[in-house]
Amino acid sequence: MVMSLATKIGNITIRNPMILASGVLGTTYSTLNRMYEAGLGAVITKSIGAKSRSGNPNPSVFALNEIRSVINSVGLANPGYQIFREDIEILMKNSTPTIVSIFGENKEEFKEVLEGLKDLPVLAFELNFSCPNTEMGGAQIGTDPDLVYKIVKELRAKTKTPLWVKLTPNVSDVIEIASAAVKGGCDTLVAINTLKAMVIDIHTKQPILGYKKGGLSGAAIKPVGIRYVYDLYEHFGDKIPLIGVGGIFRGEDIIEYLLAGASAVEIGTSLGVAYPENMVRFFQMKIKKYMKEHQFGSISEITGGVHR
Amino acid sequence: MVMSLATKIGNITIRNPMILASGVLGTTYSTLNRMYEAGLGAVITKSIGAKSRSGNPNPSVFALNEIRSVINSVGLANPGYQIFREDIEILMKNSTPTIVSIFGENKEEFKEVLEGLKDLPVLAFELNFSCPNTEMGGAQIGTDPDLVYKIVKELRAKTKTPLWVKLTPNVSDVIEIASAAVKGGCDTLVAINTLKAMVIDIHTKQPILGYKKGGLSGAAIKPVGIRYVYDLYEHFGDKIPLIGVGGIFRGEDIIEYLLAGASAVEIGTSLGVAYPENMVRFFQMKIKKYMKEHQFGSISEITGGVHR
Amino acid sequence: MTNQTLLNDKPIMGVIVEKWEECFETYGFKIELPVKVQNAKPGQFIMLWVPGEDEYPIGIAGLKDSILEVGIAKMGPGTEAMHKKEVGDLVGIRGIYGKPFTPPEDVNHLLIGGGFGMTPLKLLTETLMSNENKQNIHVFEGARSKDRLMYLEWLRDLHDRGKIIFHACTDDGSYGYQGFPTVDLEMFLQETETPSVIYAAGPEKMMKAIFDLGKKFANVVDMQMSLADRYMRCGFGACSSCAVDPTGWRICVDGPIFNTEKLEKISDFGVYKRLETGEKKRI
Amino acid sequence: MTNQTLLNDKPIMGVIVEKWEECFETYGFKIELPVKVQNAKPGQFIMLWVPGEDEYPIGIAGLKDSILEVGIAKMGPGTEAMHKKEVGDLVGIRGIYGKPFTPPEDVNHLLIGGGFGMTPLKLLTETLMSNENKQNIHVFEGARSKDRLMYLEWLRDLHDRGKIIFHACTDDGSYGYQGFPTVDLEMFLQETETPSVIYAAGPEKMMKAIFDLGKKFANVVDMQMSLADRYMRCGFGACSSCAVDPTGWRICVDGPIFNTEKLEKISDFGVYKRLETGEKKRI
Ligand SMILES: Cc1cc2nc3c(=O)[nH]c(=O)nc-3n(C[C@H](O)[C@H](O)[C@H](O)COP(=O)(O)OP(=O)(O)OC[C@H]3O[C@@H](n4cnc5c(N)ncnc54)[C@H](O)[C@@H]3O)c2cc1C
Ligand SMILES: Cc1cc2nc3c(=O)[nH]c(=O)nc-3n(C[C@H](O)[C@H](O)[C@H](O)COP(=O)(O)OP(=O)(O)OC[C@H]3O[C@@H](n4cnc5c(N)ncnc54)[C@H](O)[C@@H]3O)c2cc1C
Ligand SMILES: Cc1cc2nc3c(=O)[nH]c(=O)nc-3n(C[C@H](O)[C@H](O)[C@H](O)COP(=O)(O)O)c2cc1C
Ligand SMILES: Cc1cc2nc3c(=O)[nH]c(=O)nc-3n(C[C@H](O)[C@H](O)[C@H](O)COP(=O)(O)O)c2cc1C
Ligand code: FES
Ligand code: FES
Repeated sequence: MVMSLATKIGNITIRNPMILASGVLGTTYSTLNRMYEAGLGAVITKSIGAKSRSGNPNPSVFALNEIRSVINSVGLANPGYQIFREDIEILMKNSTPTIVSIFGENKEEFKEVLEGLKDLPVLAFELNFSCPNTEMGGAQIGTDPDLVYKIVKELRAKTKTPLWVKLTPNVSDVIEIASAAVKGGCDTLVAINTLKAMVIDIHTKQPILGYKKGGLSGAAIKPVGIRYVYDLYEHFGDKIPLIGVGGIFRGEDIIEYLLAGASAVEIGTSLGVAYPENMVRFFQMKIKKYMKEHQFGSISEITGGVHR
Repeated sequence: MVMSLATKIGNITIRNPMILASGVLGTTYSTLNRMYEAGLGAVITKSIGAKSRSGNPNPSVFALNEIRSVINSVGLANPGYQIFREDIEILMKNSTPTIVSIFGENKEEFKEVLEGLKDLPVLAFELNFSCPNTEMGGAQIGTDPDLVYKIVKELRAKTKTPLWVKLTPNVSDVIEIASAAVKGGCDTLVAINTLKAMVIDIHTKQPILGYKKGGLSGAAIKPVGIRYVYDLYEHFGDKIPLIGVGGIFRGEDIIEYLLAGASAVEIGTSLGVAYPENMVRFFQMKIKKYMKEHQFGSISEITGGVHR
Repeated sequence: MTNQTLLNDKPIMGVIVEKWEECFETYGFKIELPVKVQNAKPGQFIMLWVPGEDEYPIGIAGLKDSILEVGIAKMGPGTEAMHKKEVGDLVGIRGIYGKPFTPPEDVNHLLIGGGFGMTPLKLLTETLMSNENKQNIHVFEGARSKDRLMYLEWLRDLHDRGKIIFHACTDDGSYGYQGFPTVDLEMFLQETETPSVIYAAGPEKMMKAIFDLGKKFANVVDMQMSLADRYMRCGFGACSSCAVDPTGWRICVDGPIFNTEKLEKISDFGVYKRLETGEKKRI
Repeated sequence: MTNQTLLNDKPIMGVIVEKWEECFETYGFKIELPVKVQNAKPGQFIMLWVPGEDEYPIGIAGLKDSILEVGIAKMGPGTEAMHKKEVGDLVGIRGIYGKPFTPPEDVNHLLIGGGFGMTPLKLLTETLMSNENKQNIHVFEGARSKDRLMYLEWLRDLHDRGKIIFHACTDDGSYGYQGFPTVDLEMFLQETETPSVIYAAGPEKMMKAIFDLGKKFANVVDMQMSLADRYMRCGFGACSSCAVDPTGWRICVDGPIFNTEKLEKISDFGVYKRLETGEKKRI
């Protein structure tokens, strides 16, 4: 039996369904290249905005070992698109399949970043409407369906490059937000970003994170991510490709997301370790083993399997 | 130094801040009595509705060992208030400080249950607006501020017994919902109920829960619960008492919730073990040790400590 | 097979490697698990997930390394769904849950049961045979008719080989004597001089009758009964679906095996049980 | 003290049990942790949380059971906040992170550093002394002036007792010879016949100079340098703030110690580093 790990996400095809999630190992062209060479299907940059930002004060990332998770409040530290362009250009020269994650404080900033980078042959732009670690005029953009619709629609008019929308799990009704994004013309839905969270040190009676509040990623959020992808697939079926993110620590977790409805997955926390290359290898081995055992010839046959 | 574990929640005083969370060990008068005798400050019944419900098919509760958590889709199985009244009466005879958790598919059902039980000298009614395991006309009541306001207001007019509102974390803006509850006249806010979640078995390609979808409780959700209590205290200050719930596995976790702003905590998953009496003893020992070390004379001195 | 053991976790998928008709509407299954199952003791149970159908508690009838034996009697849709499973099919296992039988030394071991209650008694029989003087193991089994006697051949064979004494009876007299297993039990208790322990598993009504009988005999030093005729959801103590009054003990973790001292305190034993709604139902 | 070891987890709170002025604007601290800290090796580091203020990477200068020694040089608000901490105060520790120095056998050990780079070199000195022929340990330290030489008394004493050979220098000649530590290092390398390993920790510019120098000598069999002059957030490999070009190695997990072979591949070594925004900055 012929077996291929390649997967189609809308018009894009990547060599396997494993994508580096934004913000983990994605600050420089060099880590992105490294992770692609490690065997991932594609890589996503750290979210890039209009201006240079130092992010939030430290502590801004630490592990919660007992629940195999991480809390972070990096807060979109980035050099701004003009400077980061240099890193992207190196990636393009290297033919690294790269998705650029972009964010803005408002519609204008999103537009500025997109305009500034849209000539580059990147695989897609992932719109980060969902970072819980900054205050942009109060709530996050990703909780407001109107705003989501408007931003996607305007960006859509400006580029043919696929637009992915990354959803936050911190909403009452993800279908409402997702529908707004789809209506605006996005190509792919990505779920989920981190869960709003916080950790307090009881000895000093202080929040540990410099920003006080943060976002939870890692194994703790996997059952939540699976639920979001399942709900989205239940609603949209195969009308729009889905990408699952959250708590992938094993090949089995990737399969779980695919069965729930994802065409690909993004992996963050579990690659933020000393030997990410080994992790990628284990993931790949496990996916192959599963496909062989269950006689799947392609990833698309697994996608949404639990709904059938 | 005199040290007291007693805590005031509005007009109510209980002997210590540990309350049994609804749905865990709360199906019968006998487990509720047992847990009070184990040393808790008060106990909350399983959520009780207007009619008898068998809940969702099994599997409906299982552990996720790696993240010290549980997923459940019990779905408000209960005998209806008319039958459960008998169990409450035994609790009242035993002077067990009992909070009755009530739910309804709509305002009328909430009213019916309250009317049917309000003559009993219970400590409070906890309004469960937040169970993710049933479909009540689509979304959960707890995501709709108008509905929350109206229900609380009507119930408020019918009883002097304190009304607690249990909030769901599956919302875009918890302050909006909480404000509606406060405006309606509730006495105490309780956060959080379970997170929307799901687990799929990749071998059989089936959701494991009989209801497919469920709610996540346990250690995985503690950083989320802390964040909610912190955000609520940040907004309401000491204007309304808060109760923290979610992932308490140790005395330290209780302190963390108190510092975040809680006047008491509810404990579920970690008491659903073979020896809950031991857990309660460990919790109590740890709280006392902490109070001694930090020279706290009362729980109220700890409450909200991280905001000072 | 990994080195993992069976923890309280989501179901671990096992594959059915053997299936046989044990008796009328009752099938035996051997299920191979991808993990080692250590230290399962008679009276403990697992939660069996029939994917897409149901999950319920099932006693452990036997265990060797990673192969689990269960016996499943048809009761309703959930057990029927399992009866349709064939060799090669996957089922989910959670556990091991519950407190086991705790047989003391130097006593008559009187095992009495009926229906699916025989499954933990099978493992108990095996365990006792490997530890104790065989002459002292008595198994009393009752059923409506011969074709409903579980493990009949196995028990008869042990009896013939002098390893246990098997007392069988049926309502219709089609095998053993006609009547209830309590008849032979009472007779035996009247005759024996040795201290005896009764281990019972079966319908709660029957266990209550045995309990009342046993209390009349001074030489019955303990009774250990499996309260397995009750509704369970979680199996590990979280939901309290299986709680008994007035103690608040949960059958899944404080039992399912309770001894005389504890049974005395369970006022609903043989009187009522709780349905899945929490409502009481007379037994 | 529990039996736990220091894991990659949220900060564990330790109490400052000793504080001393080590040299100009540099304090030494001993911090007692509630857990055992096992297997910390020279070159590894921890993340130090000054509650409510900042968190940053700090090298391990010493370690005995649950007592950690660090040396902190004033650089900005974060290190200043630590300088204000007193005995009895609590600070948070995460770690142990990073790859250590890996000294081979039978070579000259040439430790060279300046500023806070001396902290890992202190632990390395101790480790080497307990394992190797003392005659082969040379420590080269440079600073602006005598009052800025870290561990001066300790190193001088070791030198006097013949345990190491200490080569000190200052910019202003207030102690040792006037000039850079590379002067003495070069002299030593010209004279020695034995294979030598250079261990360097300090400002990256200085390390680059040492690296270029070392490459000229065939008897320098390896150079191991601590790239500790870079920005870090997580310390365990997640954020890539500390990554170097073009390899994508992260200093926190793939380093901070890199050997000659690796340093050759790091094109930004001594050229530029990334700021907290990710922007490049010339060194
Ligand atoms: C500790 C324990 C050990 C058991 N061991 C065995 C065994 O080894 N072999 C065996 O055949 N049976 C055993 N049972 C009983 C078995 O769990 C039920 O027969 C089974 O759940 C019936 O499900 P059903 O869908 O076929 O029947 P249903 O039609 O759903 O119900 C029929 C009856 O089965 C019982 N039942 C239903 N669901 C449950 C549930 N979730 N938990 C407990 N009881 C339930 C109720 O009394 C109900 O009235 C055991 C039960 C317990 C509590
Ligand atoms: C692996 C490693 C080991 C270190 N060991 C020691 C040590 O043992 N003793 C010691 O005194 N110092 C050590 N440092 C340096 C120390 O982390 C910085 O001096 C400290 O972070 C400065 O913080 P600040 O707020 O005082 O200064 P700031 O004013 O914030 O910054 C001054 C300079 O310090 C550096 N810096 C600031 N924040 C960080 C950060 N989060 N991570 C890394 N560098 C930063 C930058 O180069 C910056 O330009 C080490 C650094 C690394 C990477
Ligand atoms: C340190 C860190 C930084 C992150 N930064 C970003 C970011 O800049 N943009 C973004 O969209 N998501 C960011 N995320 C979220 C991840 O992309 C991902 O959605 C989330 O971590 C869940 O996946 P995981 O459990 O595999 O990590 C970050 C996560 C972590 C842990
Ligand atoms: C098995 C189970 C049943 C539950 N049933 C209810 C319920 O009926 N009503 C309710 O308000 N919360 C219910 N909950 C939620 C808990 O009360 C609590 O909010 C949640 O589990 C988080 O706390 P924990 O992490 O300490 O368990 C249930 C939780 C579990 C695990
Ligand atoms: S089955 Fe849930 S407590 Fe026993
Ligand atoms: S500091 Fe985060 S990867 Fe090194």
